[in-house]
Amino acid sequence: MKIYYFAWVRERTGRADETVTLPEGVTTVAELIDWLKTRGPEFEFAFENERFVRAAVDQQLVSHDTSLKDANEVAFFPPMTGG
Amino acid sequence: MKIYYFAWVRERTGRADETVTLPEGVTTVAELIDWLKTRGPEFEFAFENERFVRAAVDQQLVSHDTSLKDANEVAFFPPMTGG
Amino acid sequence: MIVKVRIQTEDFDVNEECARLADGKNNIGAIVTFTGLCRDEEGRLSALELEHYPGMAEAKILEIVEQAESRWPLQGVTVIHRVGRIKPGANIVLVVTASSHRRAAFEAAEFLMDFLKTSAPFWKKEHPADAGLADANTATETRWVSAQDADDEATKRWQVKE
Amino acid sequence: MIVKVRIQTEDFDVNEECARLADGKNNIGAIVTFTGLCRDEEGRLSALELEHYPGMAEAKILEIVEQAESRWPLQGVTVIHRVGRIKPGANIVLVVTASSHRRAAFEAAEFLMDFLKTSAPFWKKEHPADAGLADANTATETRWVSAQDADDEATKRWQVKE
Repeated sequence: MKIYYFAWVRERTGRADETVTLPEGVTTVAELIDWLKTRGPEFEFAFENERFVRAAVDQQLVSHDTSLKDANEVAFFPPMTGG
Repeated sequence: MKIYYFAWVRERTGRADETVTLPEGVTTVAELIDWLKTRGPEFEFAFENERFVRAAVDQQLVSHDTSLKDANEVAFFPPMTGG
Repeated sequence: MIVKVRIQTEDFDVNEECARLADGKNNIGAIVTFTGLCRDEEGRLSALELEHYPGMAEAKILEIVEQAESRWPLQGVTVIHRVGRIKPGANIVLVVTASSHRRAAFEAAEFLMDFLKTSAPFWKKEHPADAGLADANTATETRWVSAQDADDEATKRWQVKE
Repeated sequence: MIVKVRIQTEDFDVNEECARLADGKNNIGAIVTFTGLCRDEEGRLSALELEHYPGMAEAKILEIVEQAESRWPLQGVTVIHRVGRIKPGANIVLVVTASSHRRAAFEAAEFLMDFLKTSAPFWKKEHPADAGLADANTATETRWVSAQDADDEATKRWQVKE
Protein backbone atom coordinates (compact mmCIF):
# COMPACT_ATOMS: atom_id res chain seq x y z
CA MET A 1 0.00 0.00 0.00
CA LYS A 2 1.20 3.50 -0.82
CA ILE A 3 1.37 6.09 1.94
CA TYR A 4 1.73 9.83 1.32
CA TYR A 5 2.67 12.50 3.84
CA PHE A 6 2.05 16.22 3.34
CA ALA A 7 3.07 19.54 4.96
CA TRP A 8 4.40 19.18 8.52
CA VAL A 9 3.50 15.48 8.63
CA ARG A 10 5.88 15.02 5.68
CA GLU A 11 8.57 17.14 7.34
CA ARG A 12 8.31 15.23 10.62
CA THR A 13 8.32 11.75 9.09
CA GLY A 14 11.13 12.86 6.80
CA ARG A 15 9.51 11.37 3.71
CA ALA A 16 6.92 12.35 1.10
CA ASP A 17 5.75 8.81 0.37
CA GLU A 18 6.58 5.16 0.86
CA THR A 19 5.20 1.74 -0.04
CA VAL A 20 4.41 -0.55 2.90
CA THR A 21 2.98 -4.02 3.40
CA LEU A 22 0.41 -3.85 6.16
CA PRO A 23 1.20 -6.26 9.02
CA GLU A 24 -1.45 -8.69 10.26
CA GLY A 25 -3.97 -6.94 12.51
CA VAL A 26 -3.71 -3.47 10.93
CA THR A 27 -7.19 -2.99 9.41
CA THR A 28 -8.10 0.67 10.12
CA VAL A 29 -6.49 4.09 9.76
CA ALA A 30 -6.07 4.31 13.56
CA GLU A 31 -4.33 0.94 13.64
CA LEU A 32 -2.07 2.04 10.78
CA ILE A 33 -1.09 5.15 12.78
CA ASP A 34 -0.37 2.99 15.86
CA TRP A 35 1.84 0.71 13.78
CA LEU A 36 3.64 3.64 12.06
CA LYS A 37 4.46 5.09 15.49
CA THR A 38 6.34 1.88 16.38
CA ARG A 39 8.69 2.47 13.43
CA GLY A 40 10.72 5.27 14.98
CA PRO A 41 10.74 8.62 16.83
CA GLU A 42 10.10 10.57 13.59
CA PHE A 43 6.72 8.80 13.29
CA GLU A 44 5.98 9.23 16.98
CA PHE A 45 6.66 12.94 16.48
CA ALA A 46 4.48 13.19 13.35
CA PHE A 47 1.52 11.51 15.05
CA GLU A 48 2.01 12.81 18.61
CA ASN A 49 -1.29 14.70 18.36
CA GLU A 50 -3.30 12.31 16.25
CA ARG A 51 -6.41 14.44 16.25
CA PHE A 52 -4.54 17.13 14.30
CA VAL A 53 -3.67 14.67 11.56
CA ARG A 54 -6.23 14.24 8.79
CA ALA A 55 -6.34 11.01 6.79
CA ALA A 56 -7.46 10.29 3.24
CA VAL A 57 -8.04 6.79 1.89
CA ASP A 58 -7.88 6.62 -1.89
CA GLN A 59 -8.09 10.43 -1.95
CA GLN A 60 -11.28 10.59 0.15
CA LEU A 61 -11.07 12.36 3.50
CA VAL A 62 -12.02 9.81 6.18
CA SER A 63 -12.21 9.46 9.97
CA HIS A 64 -9.54 7.44 11.75
CA ASP A 65 -11.87 4.49 12.38
CA THR A 66 -12.20 3.87 8.63
CA SER A 67 -11.31 0.43 7.29
CA LEU A 68 -8.29 -0.01 5.02
CA LYS A 69 -9.91 -2.91 3.16
CA ASP A 70 -9.16 -2.58 -0.58
CA ALA A 71 -7.28 0.67 0.03
CA ASN A 72 -4.52 1.45 -2.50
CA GLU A 73 -3.42 4.78 -1.14
CA VAL A 74 -3.48 6.42 2.29
CA ALA A 75 -2.43 10.02 2.96
CA PHE A 76 -1.74 11.88 6.19
CA PHE A 77 -1.73 15.68 6.46
CA PRO A 78 -2.67 18.64 8.69
CA PRO A 79 -6.01 20.50 8.36
CA MET A 80 -6.15 22.16 4.94
CA THR A 81 -5.16 25.80 4.59
CA GLY A 82 -5.58 26.51 0.89
CA GLY A 83 -7.42 29.25 -0.94
CA MET B 1 -33.56 77.39 -13.81
CA LYS B 2 -32.19 74.49 -15.85
CA ILE B 3 -34.35 71.42 -16.42
CA TYR B 4 -33.00 68.10 -17.69
CA TYR B 5 -35.01 65.18 -19.03
CA PHE B 6 -33.67 61.65 -19.33
CA ALA B 7 -34.67 58.34 -20.95
CA TRP B 8 -38.36 58.12 -21.92
CA VAL B 9 -39.14 61.42 -20.18
CA ARG B 10 -36.64 63.02 -22.59
CA GLU B 11 -38.13 61.19 -25.56
CA ARG B 12 -41.68 62.20 -24.63
CA THR B 13 -40.94 65.86 -23.98
CA GLY B 14 -38.82 65.92 -27.11
CA ARG B 15 -35.95 67.72 -25.42
CA ALA B 16 -32.90 66.84 -23.31
CA ASP B 17 -32.81 70.14 -21.41
CA GLU B 18 -34.14 73.66 -21.33
CA THR B 19 -33.83 76.82 -19.27
CA VAL B 20 -37.04 78.17 -17.76
CA THR B 21 -38.08 81.02 -15.53
CA LEU B 22 -40.41 79.71 -12.88
CA PRO B 23 -43.78 81.50 -12.90
CA GLU B 24 -45.17 82.95 -9.69
CA GLY B 25 -46.67 80.24 -7.46
CA VAL B 26 -44.45 77.39 -8.63
CA THR B 27 -42.47 76.54 -5.50
CA THR B 28 -42.28 72.72 -5.41
CA VAL B 29 -41.40 69.89 -7.77
CA ALA B 30 -45.09 68.90 -7.95
CA GLU B 31 -46.08 72.43 -8.88
CA LEU B 32 -43.34 72.51 -11.52
CA ILE B 33 -44.76 69.32 -13.04
CA ASP B 34 -48.28 70.80 -13.03
CA TRP B 35 -47.00 73.89 -14.79
CA LEU B 36 -44.94 71.93 -17.35
CA LYS B 37 -48.07 69.91 -18.22
CA THR B 38 -49.83 73.12 -19.25
CA ARG B 39 -47.12 73.73 -21.88
CA GLY B 40 -48.29 71.14 -24.36
CA PRO B 41 -49.36 67.55 -25.03
CA GLU B 42 -45.75 66.31 -25.09
CA PHE B 43 -45.44 67.36 -21.44
CA GLU B 44 -48.83 65.93 -20.54
CA PHE B 45 -47.65 62.65 -22.10
CA ALA B 46 -44.30 62.69 -20.26
CA PHE B 47 -45.94 63.27 -16.90
CA GLU B 48 -49.19 61.31 -17.43
CA ASN B 49 -48.17 58.91 -14.66
CA GLU B 50 -46.39 61.28 -12.33
CA ARG B 51 -45.58 58.59 -9.80
CA PHE B 52 -43.32 56.88 -12.37
CA VAL B 53 -41.30 60.04 -12.84
CA ARG B 54 -38.40 60.54 -10.45
CA ALA B 55 -37.10 64.04 -9.73
CA ALA B 56 -33.67 65.31 -8.72
CA VAL B 57 -33.02 68.83 -7.45
CA ASP B 58 -29.41 69.90 -7.84
CA GLN B 59 -28.53 66.25 -8.51
CA GLN B 60 -30.16 64.94 -5.32
CA LEU B 61 -33.06 62.54 -5.70
CA VAL B 62 -36.09 64.13 -3.99
CA SER B 63 -39.81 63.57 -3.45
CA HIS B 64 -42.29 65.63 -5.44
CA ASP B 65 -43.23 67.80 -2.46
CA THR B 66 -39.69 69.16 -2.27
CA SER B 67 -39.21 72.93 -2.43
CA LEU B 68 -37.48 74.51 -5.42
CA LYS B 69 -36.08 77.34 -3.31
CA ASP B 70 -32.46 78.07 -4.37
CA ALA B 71 -32.59 75.22 -6.93
CA ASN B 72 -30.32 75.65 -9.95
CA GLU B 73 -31.07 72.39 -11.70
CA VAL B 74 -34.04 70.03 -11.77
CA ALA B 75 -34.06 66.70 -13.58
CA PHE B 76 -36.90 64.31 -14.45
CA PHE B 77 -36.38 60.66 -15.32
CA PRO B 78 -37.80 57.14 -14.92
CA PRO B 79 -36.68 54.77 -12.14
CA MET B 80 -33.02 53.94 -12.63
CA THR B 81 -32.04 50.77 -14.45
CA GLY B 82 -28.25 50.85 -14.49
CA GLY B 83 -25.69 48.28 -13.43
CA MET C 1 -8.57 54.01 0.34
CA ILE C 2 -8.01 54.12 -3.42
CA VAL C 3 -11.22 55.02 -5.22
CA LYS C 4 -11.72 55.17 -8.97
CA VAL C 5 -15.08 55.94 -10.56
CA ARG C 6 -15.39 56.20 -14.34
CA ILE C 7 -18.26 56.55 -16.73
CA GLN C 8 -17.05 55.81 -20.23
CA THR C 9 -17.99 54.42 -23.61
CA GLU C 10 -14.82 52.31 -23.88
CA ASP C 11 -14.53 48.76 -22.61
CA PHE C 12 -12.46 47.90 -19.52
CA ASP C 13 -9.87 45.25 -18.67
CA VAL C 14 -10.67 43.35 -15.47
CA ASN C 15 -7.10 42.20 -14.89
CA GLU C 16 -5.73 45.71 -15.35
CA GLU C 17 -8.19 47.11 -12.79
CA CYS C 18 -7.34 44.37 -10.27
CA ALA C 19 -3.62 44.96 -10.76
CA ARG C 20 -4.08 48.71 -10.32
CA LEU C 21 -5.72 48.22 -6.89
CA ALA C 22 -3.10 45.69 -5.77
CA ASP C 23 -0.12 47.61 -7.17
CA GLY C 24 2.58 48.26 -4.58
CA LYS C 25 0.42 46.93 -1.75
CA ASN C 26 1.30 43.81 0.16
CA ASN C 27 -1.59 43.73 2.60
CA ILE C 28 -4.50 43.02 0.23
CA GLY C 29 -5.72 39.47 0.71
CA ALA C 30 -8.82 39.51 -1.46
CA ILE C 31 -10.01 41.17 -4.64
CA VAL C 32 -13.56 40.61 -5.83
CA THR C 33 -14.79 41.78 -9.22
CA PHE C 34 -18.28 41.91 -10.61
CA THR C 35 -18.74 42.31 -14.34
CA GLY C 36 -22.25 42.93 -15.66
CA LEU C 37 -22.68 41.91 -19.28
CA CYS C 38 -25.29 42.58 -21.94
CA ARG C 39 -27.53 39.55 -22.48
CA ASP C 40 -29.33 39.00 -25.77
CA GLU C 41 -32.51 37.80 -23.98
CA GLU C 42 -32.82 34.64 -26.10
CA GLY C 43 -31.88 36.45 -29.28
CA ARG C 44 -34.52 39.15 -28.77
CA LEU C 45 -31.91 41.92 -28.40
CA SER C 46 -29.46 43.41 -30.87
CA ALA C 47 -28.06 45.95 -28.39
CA LEU C 48 -28.62 47.93 -25.22
CA GLU C 49 -28.27 51.68 -25.17
CA LEU C 50 -27.17 53.20 -21.89
CA GLU C 51 -27.94 56.78 -20.94
CA HIS C 52 -26.81 58.55 -17.78
CA TYR C 53 -27.12 61.86 -15.95
CA PRO C 54 -23.60 63.34 -16.17
CA GLY C 55 -22.40 64.77 -12.89
CA MET C 56 -25.09 63.19 -10.74
CA ALA C 57 -24.09 59.67 -11.88
CA GLU C 58 -20.47 60.10 -10.75
CA ALA C 59 -21.53 61.81 -7.49
CA LYS C 60 -24.08 59.11 -6.69
CA ILE C 61 -21.59 56.31 -7.31
CA LEU C 62 -19.05 58.04 -5.04
CA GLU C 63 -21.74 58.33 -2.37
CA ILE C 64 -22.46 54.58 -2.60
CA VAL C 65 -18.73 53.84 -2.46
CA GLU C 66 -18.42 55.97 0.69
CA GLN C 67 -21.26 54.03 2.29
CA ALA C 68 -19.47 50.77 1.47
CA GLU C 69 -16.23 52.16 2.88
CA SER C 70 -17.96 53.00 6.17
CA ARG C 71 -19.36 49.47 6.48
CA TRP C 72 -16.43 47.27 5.44
CA PRO C 73 -12.65 47.50 5.85
CA LEU C 74 -11.77 48.20 2.23
CA GLN C 75 -8.43 49.12 0.69
CA GLY C 76 -9.68 50.00 -2.75
CA VAL C 77 -12.83 50.28 -4.85
CA THR C 78 -13.16 50.73 -8.61
CA VAL C 79 -16.45 51.30 -10.40
CA ILE C 80 -16.57 51.62 -14.18
CA HIS C 81 -19.94 52.03 -15.88
CA ARG C 82 -20.13 52.08 -19.64
CA VAL C 83 -22.65 54.18 -21.55
CA GLY C 84 -23.71 54.28 -25.19
CA ARG C 85 -24.57 51.32 -27.40
CA ILE C 86 -23.53 47.91 -26.05
CA LYS C 87 -23.84 44.60 -27.93
CA PRO C 88 -24.87 41.27 -26.38
CA GLY C 89 -21.90 39.57 -24.77
CA ALA C 90 -20.14 42.89 -24.11
CA ASN C 91 -19.36 44.40 -20.72
CA ILE C 92 -21.64 47.01 -19.13
CA VAL C 93 -20.35 47.56 -15.62
CA LEU C 94 -17.38 46.63 -13.45
CA VAL C 95 -17.09 46.77 -9.67
CA VAL C 96 -13.79 45.85 -8.00
CA THR C 97 -13.30 45.70 -4.23
CA ALA C 98 -10.03 45.04 -2.42
CA SER C 99 -9.72 44.12 1.25
CA SER C 100 -7.58 42.16 3.68
CA HIS C 101 -10.53 39.83 4.17
CA ARG C 102 -12.54 37.95 1.61
CA ARG C 103 -15.93 38.37 3.26
CA ALA C 104 -15.58 42.16 3.28
CA ALA C 105 -14.60 42.20 -0.40
CA PHE C 106 -17.54 39.96 -1.38
CA GLU C 107 -20.15 41.81 0.66
CA ALA C 108 -19.00 45.27 -0.43
CA ALA C 109 -19.07 44.28 -4.12
CA GLU C 110 -22.57 42.90 -3.80
CA PHE C 111 -23.72 45.97 -1.87
CA LEU C 112 -22.25 48.30 -4.52
CA MET C 113 -23.98 46.42 -7.34
CA ASP C 114 -27.35 46.37 -5.57
CA PHE C 115 -27.25 50.12 -5.06
CA LEU C 116 -25.83 50.91 -8.50
CA LYS C 117 -28.84 49.13 -10.01
CA THR C 118 -31.39 51.18 -8.11
CA SER C 119 -29.75 54.46 -7.05
CA ALA C 120 -27.39 55.60 -9.78
CA PRO C 121 -28.95 57.59 -12.63
CA PHE C 122 -28.48 55.22 -15.58
CA TRP C 123 -31.17 53.98 -17.96
CA LYS C 124 -31.13 51.07 -20.37
CA LYS C 125 -32.95 50.94 -23.67
CA GLU C 126 -33.35 47.68 -25.56
CA HIS C 127 -32.85 47.59 -29.30
CA PRO C 128 -34.71 44.57 -30.71
CA ALA C 129 -32.85 42.05 -32.84
CA ASP C 130 -35.13 42.41 -35.85
CA ALA C 131 -35.39 46.19 -35.96
CA GLY C 132 -32.80 46.41 -38.71
CA LEU C 133 -34.35 43.68 -40.80
CA ALA C 134 -37.95 44.81 -40.97
CA ASP C 135 -38.97 48.06 -42.63
CA ALA C 136 -39.49 51.16 -40.57
CA ASN C 137 -43.24 50.63 -40.14
CA THR C 138 -43.20 47.03 -38.94
CA ALA C 139 -39.98 47.02 -36.92
CA THR C 140 -40.37 46.05 -33.30
CA GLU C 141 -39.93 49.18 -31.26
CA THR C 142 -37.09 49.94 -28.95
CA ARG C 143 -38.10 49.68 -25.30
CA TRP C 144 -36.85 51.25 -22.08
CA VAL C 145 -36.02 48.61 -19.49
CA SER C 146 -38.36 48.78 -16.50
CA ALA C 147 -37.05 48.90 -12.97
CA GLN C 148 -37.23 45.48 -11.34
CA ASP C 149 -38.94 44.91 -8.00
CA ALA C 150 -36.29 42.27 -7.33
CA ASP C 151 -33.60 44.95 -7.52
CA ASP C 152 -35.44 47.12 -4.99
CA GLU C 153 -35.78 44.10 -2.73
CA ALA C 154 -32.04 43.40 -3.10
CA THR C 155 -31.16 46.82 -1.71
CA LYS C 156 -33.42 46.36 1.31
CA ARG C 157 -31.35 43.55 2.79
CA TRP C 158 -28.52 46.03 3.41
CA GLN C 159 -30.62 48.15 5.73
CA VAL C 160 -28.90 48.46 9.08
CA LYS C 161 -31.10 47.19 11.89
CA GLU C 162 -31.32 49.73 14.71
CA MET D 1 -21.66 24.27 -17.88
CA ILE D 2 -18.05 25.14 -18.74
CA VAL D 3 -15.72 24.01 -15.95
CA LYS D 4 -12.00 24.64 -15.78
CA VAL D 5 -9.89 23.56 -12.80
CA ARG D 6 -6.15 24.10 -12.83
CA ILE D 7 -3.39 23.74 -10.27
CA GLN D 8 -0.29 25.50 -11.54
CA THR D 9 2.82 27.39 -10.52
CA GLU D 10 2.25 30.13 -13.15
CA ASP D 11 0.25 33.27 -12.53
CA PHE D 12 -3.18 33.81 -14.12
CA ASP D 13 -4.86 36.67 -15.96
CA VAL D 14 -8.27 37.57 -14.53
CA ASN D 15 -9.50 39.29 -17.69
CA GLU D 16 -8.50 36.34 -19.86
CA GLU D 17 -10.38 33.92 -17.62
CA CYS D 18 -13.51 36.12 -17.64
CA ALA D 19 -13.34 36.44 -21.42
CA ARG D 20 -12.94 32.67 -21.79
CA LEU D 21 -16.16 32.02 -19.85
CA ALA D 22 -18.09 34.71 -21.74
CA ASP D 23 -16.69 33.82 -25.16
CA GLY D 24 -19.38 33.14 -27.76
CA LYS D 25 -22.15 33.30 -25.14
CA ASN D 26 -24.77 36.03 -25.15
CA ASN D 27 -26.80 34.95 -22.15
CA ILE D 28 -24.31 35.57 -19.34
CA GLY D 29 -25.38 38.58 -17.30
CA ALA D 30 -22.89 38.39 -14.46
CA ILE D 31 -19.31 37.30 -13.92
CA VAL D 32 -17.85 37.36 -10.41
CA THR D 33 -14.18 36.78 -9.73
CA PHE D 34 -12.39 36.25 -6.46
CA THR D 35 -8.63 36.63 -6.36
CA GLY D 36 -6.79 35.60 -3.20
CA LEU D 37 -3.42 37.32 -2.80
CA CYS D 38 -0.39 36.73 -0.61
CA ARG D 39 -0.22 39.29 2.25
CA ASP D 40 3.07 40.16 3.89
CA GLU D 41 1.45 40.23 7.37
CA GLU D 42 2.88 43.63 8.27
CA GLY D 43 6.25 42.85 6.73
CA ARG D 44 6.62 39.60 8.67
CA LEU D 45 6.52 37.44 5.52
CA SER D 46 8.95 37.10 2.64
CA ALA D 47 6.91 34.42 0.87
CA LEU D 48 4.30 31.71 1.15
CA GLU D 49 4.98 28.20 -0.04
CA LEU D 50 1.99 26.22 -1.23
CA GLU D 51 1.90 22.44 -1.24
CA HIS D 52 -0.93 20.26 -2.52
CA TYR D 53 -1.99 16.63 -2.86
CA PRO D 54 -1.88 16.02 -6.62
CA GLY D 55 -4.90 14.15 -7.87
CA MET D 56 -6.99 14.62 -4.76
CA ALA D 57 -6.74 18.41 -4.99
CA GLU D 58 -8.18 18.51 -8.52
CA ALA D 59 -10.85 15.91 -7.67
CA LYS D 60 -11.90 17.76 -4.52
CA ILE D 61 -12.19 21.09 -6.32
CA LEU D 62 -14.33 19.47 -9.04
CA GLU D 63 -16.53 18.00 -6.31
CA ILE D 64 -17.01 21.47 -4.75
CA VAL D 65 -17.75 22.93 -8.21
CA GLU D 66 -20.40 20.24 -8.77
CA GLN D 67 -22.01 21.13 -5.46
CA ALA D 68 -22.11 24.79 -6.49
CA GLU D 69 -23.59 23.83 -9.86
CA SER D 70 -26.38 21.90 -8.14
CA ARG D 71 -27.25 24.90 -5.94
CA TRP D 72 -27.05 27.83 -8.36
CA PRO D 73 -27.87 28.31 -12.06
CA LEU D 74 -24.30 28.68 -13.34
CA GLN D 75 -23.03 28.85 -16.89
CA GLY D 76 -19.36 28.54 -16.13
CA VAL D 77 -16.88 28.10 -13.28
CA THR D 78 -13.10 28.47 -13.32
CA VAL D 79 -10.85 27.65 -10.38
CA ILE D 80 -7.10 28.19 -10.60
CA HIS D 81 -4.96 27.47 -7.54
CA ARG D 82 -1.27 28.26 -7.64
CA VAL D 83 1.33 26.16 -5.81
CA GLY D 84 5.01 26.68 -5.04
CA ARG D 85 6.63 29.82 -3.68
CA ILE D 86 4.49 32.97 -3.83
CA LYS D 87 5.67 36.47 -2.90
CA PRO D 88 3.60 39.08 -1.02
CA GLY D 89 1.32 40.94 -3.40
CA ALA D 90 1.16 38.02 -5.84
CA ASN D 91 -1.92 35.97 -6.72
CA ILE D 92 -2.64 32.65 -4.97
CA VAL D 93 -6.09 31.59 -6.11
CA LEU D 94 -8.75 32.60 -8.63
CA VAL D 95 -12.42 31.66 -8.68
CA VAL D 96 -14.63 32.83 -11.55
CA THR D 97 -18.38 32.21 -11.73
CA ALA D 98 -20.66 33.11 -14.63
CA SER D 99 -24.44 33.20 -14.45
CA SER D 100 -27.46 34.96 -15.91
CA HIS D 101 -28.08 36.45 -12.48
CA ARG D 102 -25.75 38.40 -10.27
CA ARG D 103 -26.86 36.92 -6.96
CA ALA D 104 -26.12 33.37 -8.17
CA ALA D 105 -22.66 34.39 -9.40
CA PHE D 106 -21.83 36.13 -6.10
CA GLU D 107 -23.10 33.35 -3.84
CA ALA D 108 -21.48 30.56 -5.83
CA ALA D 109 -18.09 32.33 -5.81
CA GLU D 110 -18.27 32.84 -2.05
CA PHE D 111 -19.37 29.23 -1.51
CA LEU D 112 -16.48 27.94 -3.65
CA MET D 113 -13.93 30.01 -1.73
CA ASP D 114 -15.25 28.95 1.66
CA PHE D 115 -14.98 25.28 0.74
CA LEU D 116 -11.64 25.62 -1.05
CA LYS D 117 -10.20 27.02 2.18
CA THR D 118 -11.31 24.10 4.31
CA SER D 119 -11.85 21.09 2.04
CA ALA D 120 -9.24 21.11 -0.71
CA PRO D 121 -5.87 19.54 0.14
CA PHE D 122 -3.57 22.56 0.04
CA TRP D 123 -1.20 23.74 2.74
CA LYS D 124 0.53 27.06 3.23
CA LYS D 125 3.93 27.55 4.79
CA GLU D 126 5.14 31.01 5.80
CA HIS D 127 8.70 32.07 5.10
CA PRO D 128 9.67 34.87 7.49
CA ALA D 129 11.02 38.14 6.14
CA ASP D 130 14.28 37.98 8.12
CA ALA D 131 15.20 34.32 7.53
CA GLY D 132 17.74 35.19 4.89
CA LEU D 133 19.32 37.98 6.90
CA ALA D 134 20.03 36.26 10.23
CA ASP D 135 22.43 33.35 10.55
CA ALA D 136 21.14 29.79 10.55
CA ASN D 137 20.86 29.54 14.34
CA THR D 138 18.94 32.73 15.00
CA ALA D 139 16.80 32.86 11.87
CA THR D 140 13.09 32.89 12.54
CA GLU D 141 11.76 29.52 11.50
CA THR D 142 9.36 28.84 8.72
CA ARG D 143 5.88 28.05 9.99
CA TRP D 144 2.93 26.09 8.62
CA VAL D 145 -0.23 28.18 8.60
CA SER D 146 -2.83 26.84 11.05
CA ALA D 147 -6.39 26.19 9.99
CA GLN D 148 -8.67 29.03 11.05
CA ASP D 149 -11.83 28.44 13.06
CA ALA D 150 -13.34 31.37 11.15
CA ASP D 151 -12.92 29.42 7.91
CA ASP D 152 -14.70 26.39 9.37
CA GLU D 153 -17.49 28.69 10.56
CA ALA D 154 -17.70 30.20 7.07
CA THR D 155 -18.45 26.82 5.53
CA LYS D 156 -21.21 26.09 8.03
CA ARG D 157 -23.47 28.86 6.79
CA TRP D 158 -23.91 26.97 3.50
CA GLN D 159 -25.50 23.98 5.22
CA VAL D 160 -28.90 23.31 3.72
CA LYS D 161 -31.61 23.42 6.33
CA GLU D 162 -33.76 20.28 6.16
